[in-house]
Amino acid sequence: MNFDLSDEQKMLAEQARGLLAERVPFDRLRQLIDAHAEWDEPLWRELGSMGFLGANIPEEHGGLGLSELDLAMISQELGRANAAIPFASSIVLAADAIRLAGSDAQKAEWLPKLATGEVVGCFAYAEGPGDLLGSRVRFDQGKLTGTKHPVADAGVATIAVVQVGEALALARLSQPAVTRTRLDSFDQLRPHFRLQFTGAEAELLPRSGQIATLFDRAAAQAAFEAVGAAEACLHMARDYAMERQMFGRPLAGYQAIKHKLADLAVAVEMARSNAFYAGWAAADAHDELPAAAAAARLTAISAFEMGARENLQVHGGIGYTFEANCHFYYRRERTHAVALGNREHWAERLIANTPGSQTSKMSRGAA
Amino acid sequence: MNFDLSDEQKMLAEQARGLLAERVPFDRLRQLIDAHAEWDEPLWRELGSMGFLGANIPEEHGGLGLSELDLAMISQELGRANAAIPFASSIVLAADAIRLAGSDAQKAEWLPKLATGEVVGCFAYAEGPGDLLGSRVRFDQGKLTGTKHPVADAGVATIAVVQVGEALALARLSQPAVTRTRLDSFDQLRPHFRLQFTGAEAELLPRSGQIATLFDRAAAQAAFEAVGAAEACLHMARDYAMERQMFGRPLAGYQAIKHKLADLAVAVEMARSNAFYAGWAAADAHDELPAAAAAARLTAISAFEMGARENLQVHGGIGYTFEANCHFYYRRERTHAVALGNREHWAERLIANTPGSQTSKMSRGAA
Amino acid sequence: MDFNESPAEAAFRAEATAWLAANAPRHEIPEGVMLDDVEEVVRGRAWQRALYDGGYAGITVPKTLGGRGGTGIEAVIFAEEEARYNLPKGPYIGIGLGMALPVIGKHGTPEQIAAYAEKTLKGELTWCQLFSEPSAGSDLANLRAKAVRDGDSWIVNGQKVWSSWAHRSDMGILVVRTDATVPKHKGLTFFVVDMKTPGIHIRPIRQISGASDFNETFFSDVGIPDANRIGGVGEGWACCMTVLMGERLNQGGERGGIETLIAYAEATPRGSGTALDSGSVRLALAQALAEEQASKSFQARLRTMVSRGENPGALAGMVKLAFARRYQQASGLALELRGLDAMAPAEGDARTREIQHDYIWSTVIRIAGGADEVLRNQIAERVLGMPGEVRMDKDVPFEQLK
Amino acid sequence: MDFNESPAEAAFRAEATAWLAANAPRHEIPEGVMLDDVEEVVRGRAWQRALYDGGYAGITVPKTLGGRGGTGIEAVIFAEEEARYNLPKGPYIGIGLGMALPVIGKHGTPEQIAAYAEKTLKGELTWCQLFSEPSAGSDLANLRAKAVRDGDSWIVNGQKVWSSWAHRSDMGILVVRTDATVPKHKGLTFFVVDMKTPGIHIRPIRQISGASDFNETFFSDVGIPDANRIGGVGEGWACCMTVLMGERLNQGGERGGIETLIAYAEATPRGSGTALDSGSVRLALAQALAEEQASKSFQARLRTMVSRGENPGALAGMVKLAFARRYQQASGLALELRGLDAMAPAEGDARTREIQHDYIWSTVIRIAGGADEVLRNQIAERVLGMPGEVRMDKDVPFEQLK
Repeated sequence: MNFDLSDEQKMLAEQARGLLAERVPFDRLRQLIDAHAEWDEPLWRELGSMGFLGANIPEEHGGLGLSELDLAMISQELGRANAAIPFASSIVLAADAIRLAGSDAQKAEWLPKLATGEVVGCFAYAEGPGDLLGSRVRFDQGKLTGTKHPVADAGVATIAVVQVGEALALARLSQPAVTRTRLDSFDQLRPHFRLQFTGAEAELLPRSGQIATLFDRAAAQAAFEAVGAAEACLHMARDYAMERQMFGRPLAGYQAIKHKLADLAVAVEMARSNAFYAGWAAADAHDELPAAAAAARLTAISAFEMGARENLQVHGGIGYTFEANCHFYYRRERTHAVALGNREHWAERLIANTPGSQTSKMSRGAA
Repeated sequence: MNFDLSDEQKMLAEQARGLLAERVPFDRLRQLIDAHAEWDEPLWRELGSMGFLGANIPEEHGGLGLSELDLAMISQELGRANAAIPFASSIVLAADAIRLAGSDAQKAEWLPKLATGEVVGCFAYAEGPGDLLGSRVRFDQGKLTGTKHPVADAGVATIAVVQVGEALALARLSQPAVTRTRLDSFDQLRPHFRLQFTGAEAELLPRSGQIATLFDRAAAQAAFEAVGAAEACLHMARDYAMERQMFGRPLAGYQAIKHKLADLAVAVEMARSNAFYAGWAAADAHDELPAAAAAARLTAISAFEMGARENLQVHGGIGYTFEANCHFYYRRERTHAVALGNREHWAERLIANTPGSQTSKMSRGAA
Repeated sequence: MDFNESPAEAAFRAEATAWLAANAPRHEIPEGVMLDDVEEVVRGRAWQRALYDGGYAGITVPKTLGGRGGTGIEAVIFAEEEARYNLPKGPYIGIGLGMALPVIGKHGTPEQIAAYAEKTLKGELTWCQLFSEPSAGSDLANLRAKAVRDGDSWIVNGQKVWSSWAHRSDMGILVVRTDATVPKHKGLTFFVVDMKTPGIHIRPIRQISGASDFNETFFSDVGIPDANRIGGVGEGWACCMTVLMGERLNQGGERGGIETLIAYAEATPRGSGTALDSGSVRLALAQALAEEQASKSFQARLRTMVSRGENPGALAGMVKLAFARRYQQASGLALELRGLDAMAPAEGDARTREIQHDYIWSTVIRIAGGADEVLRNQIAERVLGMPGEVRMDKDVPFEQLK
Repeated sequence: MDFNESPAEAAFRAEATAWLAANAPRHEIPEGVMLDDVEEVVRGRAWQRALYDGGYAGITVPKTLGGRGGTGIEAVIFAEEEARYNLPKGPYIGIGLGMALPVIGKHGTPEQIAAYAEKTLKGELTWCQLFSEPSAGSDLANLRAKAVRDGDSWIVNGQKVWSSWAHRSDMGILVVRTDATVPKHKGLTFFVVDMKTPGIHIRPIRQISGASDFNETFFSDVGIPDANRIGGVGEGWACCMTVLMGERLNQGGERGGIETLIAYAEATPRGSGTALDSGSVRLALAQALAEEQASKSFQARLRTMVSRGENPGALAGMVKLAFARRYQQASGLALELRGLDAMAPAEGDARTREIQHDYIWSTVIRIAGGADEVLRNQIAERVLGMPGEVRMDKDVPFEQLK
């Protein structure tokens, strides 16, 4: 048994972290917000040219053919850097959807371009407040009708994978029957859009029943993203507390701060452990993925929530200024907590996939 | 506006507290446990002879005719002392049930004896695990059939008020068609019993529809009991921490302990504030009682739970010994948390009685 | 226990209600209108003048200072009735009445009282607070801005932060270090300063909410006459305590009501029902609501104490501590139960935007006016009598501290 | 990442499985049989002897001490397989192997190793731990029991608490103060003591659970030969650290599994369904289960570190800290969802009684082997590198401390 990342994975993470530290200092994020930018395009191009975007796309489709756990190293570092690129939308969701549910022709057409970043995809599921998956958008005779919102990263996307009931449809966004409206996003570094389809041309991805698996796989990546971000919050808070003097000694010497950050450190390690397991299950143990992904998502949300809130709290008043860096995570965290389904959603999935419970037996019987 | 106890109420509480401090030192509780006693009978007799038991029973029925808020002073002090008497069973539940739902004849027969403590009543509602109110015990042609368990204090009771569907029946326990079996109670100072009725003679209390009100009124008293107990835990923990030296200074000087007890102090004051309001509503504002009682119960459970757990934690290893006094509250607290309905039950009642919500409108429409 | 008002209180409420009905409407800001801050201050001054003329400016302010000399309960009653109108009241008025006036009244000379009290009550002087510094927040006595005596004046240099509305204030209350050779809380002196004095430079702080309600204020060789000194040289700490004690009693609980979140959950579709059908949502919101109710009753208890002349002290911090946590948790939960839509609501969804704002503003509530950790310390020490923190800086001259 | 065992590990597991199948059954304690403690120790010694003869006593104990000299992973594998049988293993064996042997092996003389190691591995010597005192729990170095040199012996006086199974142990590991003129952690010395020495008096502690697993041990002029001293005079603290570090790695997570609580909720009727239909129950139990899964994976990460020879240090305390909280909260929740019946279940309801016991036992888990607060300090200091606590006692001679 070896429950650790491989040396190659550690190296991949380190490489990504180094690059991002250089390209995405916090001032860069402030610039992007001030410019009302939709993304950090140069970063996207660079990651594409270095092969990072295609990490887990099969080699036959122009990717590196690495595992989900390798991809997770990139997710984790993007979370840590709070980078403003459509990685989750395009790679973790759109490309993976095509890979899971698409025809050979669809894969051949889109995966190579998604792998290089030349084409950006987005993934449309919500239809306003409430349920995770929308129920009103229709696909009929090759045409999509209805409204999806919010949809992350739709502004820079060439294609959208659109959830329609149990099915997934693929549409180009440049056609006249598609209207994109940028919404005012709480997370200023992750723009969301309204996508209105008025009889837009689209094609189905032929394999249905893949949505739950797609979300499980995305949940594993999101868990790594959250671990990276929560750890960034932990370190930021620790470093600030070490520096800041309060009543003649470092803030970090006060038990209230020590214990707060110790609890956060535990939450981060718990989230990391579940993320490891979910990443491994995504790559190598598909049967275990539903429970592993649900557990990973629950602990990741808790850790990042605590990290985002308490990091700002430790900073005190300065943490409330735009010049400080706490707010990037404070906003991103809520986005993380609701994208792909909130705690309640994943709690249901975990209970349903827990051996021994009747609920589980029933669900599995029905599945 | 005057949101405080009256001087008379404060004096009543002080009087009860003084008496209990003298009669119920913790060693007395240990004695009772070792003797496997069903109650602290001398204490009961003394409280009866002093009029405490009949505090809120109308004067025409032999009580003092005081208000529910006056009665609450006694509940609070009994909670603080962790006394082993059937006050909640006999006064707060059985006598109040007869008062709310009984006929004039029933009131005249039982209330005077309950007021002096000469007769002890118990109140039977649960029927095993699960729902708050049982649904299987039957009343038919003057006879009770079925099993109620657990029933607190049934061993020393002369009569039981038995919930049967929406109705309440009154039965004497000395008849052959009633079997009492003492169960092994988690709270060693509050014995519980199984009451088996095999065609036992009983009579209905004629006014139906009083059960919810009975529980609301009992919830207000339970909230005061919990406030007394939680405050006892707070003070016990504080005093121990002030005394105990750790690494050369008092344990009470460590921020982890200070903040733990500060949070507990806040919880106690919040619970007290809601208890005040619920006690006042029980006496003077019946319309507001359902929401006030529910809120009081929710904050009381939280405060006592925190108090019972963290008091023992502050004591460290010594807290785990029978010689220390933390365990009385640790066991009593869980009993408090489930008797009269758990948090979920009262959360439902609060939401249903919150102005503005549709749920509330529907419930009130239906009521 | 009696929730009914005493006859005197009821009479006061009737009188206040009538006066407000006659005077408040023409000062109201219409729903949906956003004033710029210059205009808002103009309107605020006018309303304050109307209050003064009506005898309702500074209800608890002693008559000797020009106030009404009323009771705490009367102030609460008036505030409740006043809150029925959308009137221009903000820090530009509140700081003068709630902070400047008490400190000048208690520590000022008769000349100072004459110079400032009535004008402040009339809305002719607006005030800002110049206490906090980048390195002096919870540890206020750690401040570094300093004043050096120069004949009949003091020359002030340094930087202050978190001064609300400083750019629209006539005057500031200021505390600075005048002696670095004594322990830190002993070397402070308190001043009032005319904000138009040369050398004062005000820069808005960009906040994470996007707004800039707060400022940084820089002092470069700013001359302040010694006549503006409040209290003795080196007695600034006591003046600060007067100000901060006044602040503590008026906190918590205005925003973020739980009932609106219950309605929000019920307005959020889920399956064939609403998000309020979820047992976990119901339990969490019910617990928050129960605590909110408790806070209201607790505040009523505190007011009862105040009306008797008792000082609730650190008990008052409990309301704020509980509110701050509940405010962040409940607004965070509301966003979560709403789903992805909460992160980018439709254009007309003002409710979600308000909750987003609450979730951000809650971070300030947890920090300003006594951070969570500071309040817990105060409760442990002052309510429970537990020992103070180990202090490394207490008897050390300020200049020798790191 | 690879959950499959290496060929060597798989081979070891196969070997262990086969050996256990051949040997363990005749040592098993049948389901439902409660042995008295004398009998349990007899059976425990016999099984330990069988392990020794089979080459499985002290799998990670170096061969020089008579152990197997195997890897940490082998120990884990063997423990997993051994746990399939209901064997007599308890503190009477565990303290000897896990505490006495490491400290004697590291700090003892060759003569001491010869005297104790093999006998302990064979189950011929059982051990108890005599560290804690009424005034020395988390602050172990505050202990007061003392030994005074008397020729070739030491005379010990004082009181120890929380010594599991002291009344059935052959030997004890003991730390006492031998010099009160130096700071508190410098004046300690470590001994092994024959528990039959005159002057040792053992009194069971009555616990809140009703059981008496722990003892108080009183020493009245107990003579211990200097040959029983482990390490130098005044080096007792280092010996204690060796013992306690060994303890930390093996904690948490055996009892109170969340899956059984999910089944319990599902077996509790509510309305026309079960308590598991409640959304708040489902959310709370799912979160606990997710954390439990995380702890299992986290322990696998720690074992991986150990198998590489890395020391997880304070990371290991995280598992215990999380477990303690989860264990109390989840067992408390289970009682609550059960309703009043949980407080006095029917006679045959063993499951509820177990959960009651868990709820009580969780208080010990939060305290023993590193209290919550101690573990948080360790994590903050050793994992995050934050400053240590302000120590008033560090350089003060013990006799001058209050």
